[in-house]
Amino acid sequence: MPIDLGYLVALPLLASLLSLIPSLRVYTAFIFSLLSFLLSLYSFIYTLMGDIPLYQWIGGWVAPLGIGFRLDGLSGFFLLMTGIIGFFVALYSFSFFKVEYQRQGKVFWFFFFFLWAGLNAFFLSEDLFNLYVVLEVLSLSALVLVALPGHRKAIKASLNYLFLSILASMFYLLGVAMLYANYGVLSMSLLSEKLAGTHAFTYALFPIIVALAIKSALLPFHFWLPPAHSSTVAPASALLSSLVVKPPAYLMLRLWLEVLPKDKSLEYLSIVLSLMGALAILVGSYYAIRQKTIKMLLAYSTVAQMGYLFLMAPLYYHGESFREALLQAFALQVFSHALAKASMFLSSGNAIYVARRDDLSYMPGFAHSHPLTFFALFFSGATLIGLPLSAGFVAKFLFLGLSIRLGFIFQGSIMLFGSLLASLYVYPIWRESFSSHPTKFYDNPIPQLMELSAFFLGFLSFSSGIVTFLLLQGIVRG
Amino acid sequence: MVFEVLSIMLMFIGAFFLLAGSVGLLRLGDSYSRLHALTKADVLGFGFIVLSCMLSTSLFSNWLKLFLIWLLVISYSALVGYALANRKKNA
Amino acid sequence: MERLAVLSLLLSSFFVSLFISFLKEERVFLRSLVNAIAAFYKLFVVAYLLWSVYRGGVFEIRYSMVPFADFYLTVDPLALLFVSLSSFLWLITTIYAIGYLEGAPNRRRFFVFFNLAVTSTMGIALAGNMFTFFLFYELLTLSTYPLVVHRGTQKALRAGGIYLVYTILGGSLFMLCLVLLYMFVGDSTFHTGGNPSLRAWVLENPLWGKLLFYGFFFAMAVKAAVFPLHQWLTRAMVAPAPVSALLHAVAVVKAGAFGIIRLVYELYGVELVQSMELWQPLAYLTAFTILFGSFMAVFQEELKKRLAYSTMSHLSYIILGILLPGQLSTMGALLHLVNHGIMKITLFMCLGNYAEKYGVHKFKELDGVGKKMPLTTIAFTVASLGLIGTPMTVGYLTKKYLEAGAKAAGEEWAIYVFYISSILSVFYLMPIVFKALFGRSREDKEKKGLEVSPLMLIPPLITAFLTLLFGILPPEAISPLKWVQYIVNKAYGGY
Amino acid sequence: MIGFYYFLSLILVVVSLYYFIVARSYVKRLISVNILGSGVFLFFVATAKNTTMENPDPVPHALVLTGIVVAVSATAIAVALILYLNKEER
Amino acid sequence: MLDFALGIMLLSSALVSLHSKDLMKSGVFFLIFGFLSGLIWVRLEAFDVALVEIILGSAITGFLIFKLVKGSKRRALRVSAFTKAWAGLVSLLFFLFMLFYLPTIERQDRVGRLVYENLHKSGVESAVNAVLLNFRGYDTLLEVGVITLAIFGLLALELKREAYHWDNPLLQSFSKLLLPFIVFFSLYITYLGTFSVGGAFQGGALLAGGLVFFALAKQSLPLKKSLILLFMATGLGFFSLVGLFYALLGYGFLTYPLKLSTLTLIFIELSIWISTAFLLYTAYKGKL
Repeated sequence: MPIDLGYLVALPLLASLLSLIPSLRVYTAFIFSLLSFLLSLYSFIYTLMGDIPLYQWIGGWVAPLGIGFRLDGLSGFFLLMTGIIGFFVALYSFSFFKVEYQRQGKVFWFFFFFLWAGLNAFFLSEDLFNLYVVLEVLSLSALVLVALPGHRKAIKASLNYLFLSILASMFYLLGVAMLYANYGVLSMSLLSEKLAGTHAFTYALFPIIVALAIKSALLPFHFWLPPAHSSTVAPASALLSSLVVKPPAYLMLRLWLEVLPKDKSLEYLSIVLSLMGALAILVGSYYAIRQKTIKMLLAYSTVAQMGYLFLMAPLYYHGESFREALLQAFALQVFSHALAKASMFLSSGNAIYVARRDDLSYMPGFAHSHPLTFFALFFSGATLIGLPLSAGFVAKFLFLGLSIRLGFIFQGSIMLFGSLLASLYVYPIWRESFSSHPTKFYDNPIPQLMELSAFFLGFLSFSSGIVTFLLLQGIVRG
Repeated sequence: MVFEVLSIMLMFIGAFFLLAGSVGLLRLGDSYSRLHALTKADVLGFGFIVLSCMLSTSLFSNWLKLFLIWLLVISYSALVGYALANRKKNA
Repeated sequence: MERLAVLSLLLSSFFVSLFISFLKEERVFLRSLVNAIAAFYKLFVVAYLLWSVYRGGVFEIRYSMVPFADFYLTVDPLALLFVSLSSFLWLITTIYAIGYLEGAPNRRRFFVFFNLAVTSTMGIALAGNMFTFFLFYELLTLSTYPLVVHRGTQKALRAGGIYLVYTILGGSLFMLCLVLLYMFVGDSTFHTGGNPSLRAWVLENPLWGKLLFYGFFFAMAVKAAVFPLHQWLTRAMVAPAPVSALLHAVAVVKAGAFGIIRLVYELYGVELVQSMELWQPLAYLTAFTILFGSFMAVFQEELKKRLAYSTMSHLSYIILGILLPGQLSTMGALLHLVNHGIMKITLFMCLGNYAEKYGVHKFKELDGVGKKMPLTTIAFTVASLGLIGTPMTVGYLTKKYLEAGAKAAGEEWAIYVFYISSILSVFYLMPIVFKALFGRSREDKEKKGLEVSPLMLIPPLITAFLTLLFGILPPEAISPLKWVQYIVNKAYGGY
Repeated sequence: MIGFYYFLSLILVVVSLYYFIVARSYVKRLISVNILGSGVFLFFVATAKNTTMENPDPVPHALVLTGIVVAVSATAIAVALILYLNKEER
Repeated sequence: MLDFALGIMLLSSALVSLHSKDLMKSGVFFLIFGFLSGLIWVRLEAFDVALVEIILGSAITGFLIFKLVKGSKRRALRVSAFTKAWAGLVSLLFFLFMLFYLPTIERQDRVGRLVYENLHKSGVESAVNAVLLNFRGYDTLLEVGVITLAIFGLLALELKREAYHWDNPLLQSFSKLLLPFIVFFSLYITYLGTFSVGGAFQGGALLAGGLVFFALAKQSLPLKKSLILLFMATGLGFFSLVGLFYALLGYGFLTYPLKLSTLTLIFIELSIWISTAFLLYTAYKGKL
């Protein structure tokens, strides 16, 4: 029995408003994060059983006139991802804001739920202009989360992020305007019929792709990401790095596979994107290896991991017959990176809480003092490298296989080399958390909830490899 | 028919006063006198234009709205003139 | 019921590791109890499986874990050989580890990864296709790294680093070959005579077939410490004794060797390997490794390093046995898989006892220890005799079959390699025994009571006794030899 | 007549893009983003007029209305952040 | 001919505003740019958009930018000659790229025809407001969300800086006199929206202007802080509650039954009106 997808967006919005009332804050935070998690879980389960793609037209107005929600395998899967990470980051933040940043704790929940509503809205919506407004919601709430700590570095980072994201939104709007001018339709499902055989859309595609590249920090536009993701509080940077960077890549894939017909210019664009993706992996990993502070390291690793999604652009273009496997590989890569990165940022939050310092050499020997946080770091690091049993491994395996089968040796080799580089920048974290150097020994305990949520996220990212067939069932069906 | 001719004539008079005001704004040296030109001439010109608009409509409700707009502009420009002069004196 | 048995074999230690990760550090007794229960339960399941497989029962679990490959566990005689070996030795090592780590810090983390390592060894043994094998092969890397780096000293961290570099590079090579295999052949399940679809594909384009075989071989060789890829083994000796005992005698290195057995016998098939002349260059390489290992072992000052080099050479015994054509050498290889495990674990445990009691790490500190610790030294002597291959011990059996296999395969040079290596092993094992027994007596460290806590003394004695027992027993009695014969008969129709 | 407005919006977008990259101070960058926004909205409204019907197509008008409100809210935050940086500098 | 003149004036004001070294001059010309673009919307018969552009797009944005003019240093960011060169190149290429694109747009009536056909079912006569509130109501919900998010974000940053004001008796008395008229007039504009030019955002922005004018003379509103917070949150709160309410009733998210739609839309407009007004007022004040 399909639920009204509107709840997925409206409930977090209400939760954010309710969380402004000081007395209700903790209760709304817990109840609504649980509720939203259950809602996304239910919509995911619905994609496994119900008939998908499920269209729900808001206000009863059908396609060209009104806006519609669309739930299919891929969006259901990403809703589940958002739900899981949102719920565990909420658990983490309960105890985090009791011990640290109490002032920011009061306002954090407002932006947390807004971000959650924006993400749900993004994965459900199928109207191009609506996606513009949702992108704006995402950027603004992410932006304020970056500026939350209030010190100069955070404000500067959020300002640069603001300017770039406004520019990207305006470019995206220009692209939407061009599409509307030529085809007179805003909804993606109608657009795919209208686009067949024409060439005008290739012009509109350029500003849209540039905008999405800026928003997901592809190489030439990645300067805003490291300062933004590393200068803010741990739960916020966990949300940013794992969730906010993903929707643009998701939209690009959906445009590529479902909306845009085959076209010469599209092929050249896919090659350019693949090159930029490869550069992102190499440069991102290079900088990640050289970083001295753990948060900058993780931020650069996000740049590198996002590069994988764009590296495979030619496959999306040529892989018509492997459409399903491509969707599965893409979904798993995003899922595993999101969970692993969120768990790593939360554990780095634990490290900073214990050691009061951010740089890597002072990272406490977690293996000796706090085993649970160590397990989180260890398992999520393994997922980032793509060691088996983790969804990251399955994604790399699928991508590698497909790139070889379709003859893209360059993409395959970069993918393999990239996972080696990943082990190079994950290794320092393991090494530091293992060393039993006397200065590294802190016995003040980390609040139980903070350690548990980081551990569960890491463990889920690692063990999700076993249940990949269950996770991907939705995508297989539609 | 008479009203149309009259309103066009009033429109031209208003435009002429507005022109005078802007020329005064550009030509006059001292800022106080420029301020003088700005408030006096433009408001008068605006008055004439409002009058011509009132003539061209027949609806009483439009007359009332136009009259209120005229009242607002007059009081507003007086206030702005005073504010600019005040700021100029203190700065 | 059958599926439950196979699954419980795998999951019992997985849930134990999960349970321990939540257990507080202080709860020592509960932790040791849970470990012991899991070990005994596992032995019981293995016995049941041995009995029912012998009766012809079939156990397997198969579900499509990934879009193109499926997770496939099966219990065939070969798997059972490795499973019974590792579960038995795991029980021994757990008892030893509980004794050895008395009062040591963060045992909670140690036992979590210890159990995880054993889960992956079970998984490697039971894997029915190359994909599942690879899953547990990499999980083994992941679970053994924390054990190697357990102490957290700078030396341990560096050793861990090198270990990771080798294993991750090996892993990536393995993954690449697996992807090629799945993309071009589409199925990697093990069949006794070799995978038919793979054989068809290899015959079609021999060059790719050869490349794939060498790719797989060297990916496994990293773990089996064949010559160019062996540095990590000697450096990983920094790990605590139970780790080096279980890992370097049973889990990690044997996984590599077992993988090569699966590759040669069940993926490619013996005829294909011989017809394509794949095995000659590798045979020469392994022979060199045997000699190199034994030669280096003689000069090592560090006792554990000496054993590491000996493990390296003995592993190449197994690989050489596999590569040499003919059933006899196969039997010799499979036998040595078991025998080497038993003997080497005894040696490591005895060294652990010496280190625990008198802090003996170097060869020159050994003198006079034998008089103070008679029982450990006896176990050590028996195991080293076995390794050398003196009659009446298990080592002699493997040597006999390996040499017969080499003669049958017409490769006389291999026999000389075995001789030289056993002579060298005399040079690096016997001096330890003599120095311990007849060196200057040691008055300074007078420790009262039993040499070392019983938990640490009994396991080496049991395994030493086994090396003798299996050596003496006639083939009809229940022994590894009998099971190996059963495997070879079943697989290759009579010997 | 519509073509002229399309061309005008094009120039606005291009000029403000140049000045966005070359801006010396945050205020200039903020102004150029707003002008870029107006250029895009002009493109939208020109499309609205570009129809065979006598009164223009209301959908782009609603979209531009939403766009302006979104641009204002983004500017409000930008102003707050820049104020913070200016205050911090002194 | 008139379009040509307006276009040139618009372009020149934009160029001066962007190019001038003195920030005050660029601020003033940005205001002029806003008014001119409002005029151009009127020329293109987009009256609602003209109203919003002039009030919100130029007046409020201009006012916010003026808050910055005094404090900012001219040379905050270093820009090398190389960036100037590639920026010029990029914008030139983009210009040529778009030039090739323009001819591909042909005259066709897009979703507009559908809007006019379904206008009678939307419960509102004015086409733009029908699209805004009913056909694409979800967009407007998110848009109200964006502005609420932005202003609460502003408050979360907790800037201590006092807003600019000028306590002058004449201004105080005049603003006190003018405020009731502005409130009444903005309500009229919001109500007007249901059947002709006007609407919630325009009315709200107008009221915000009045409130800012009132606060300019250093007079604080007689309302308690929590009440202002409530007003700010009504827009998003009421709109989403209504959406959920109809979803619970089974009509579907944001789906208004025909006979109730006019009433609901009016209430939604009022909630947006009051919340936009107080949100923009707080944007001026910088703190509650």
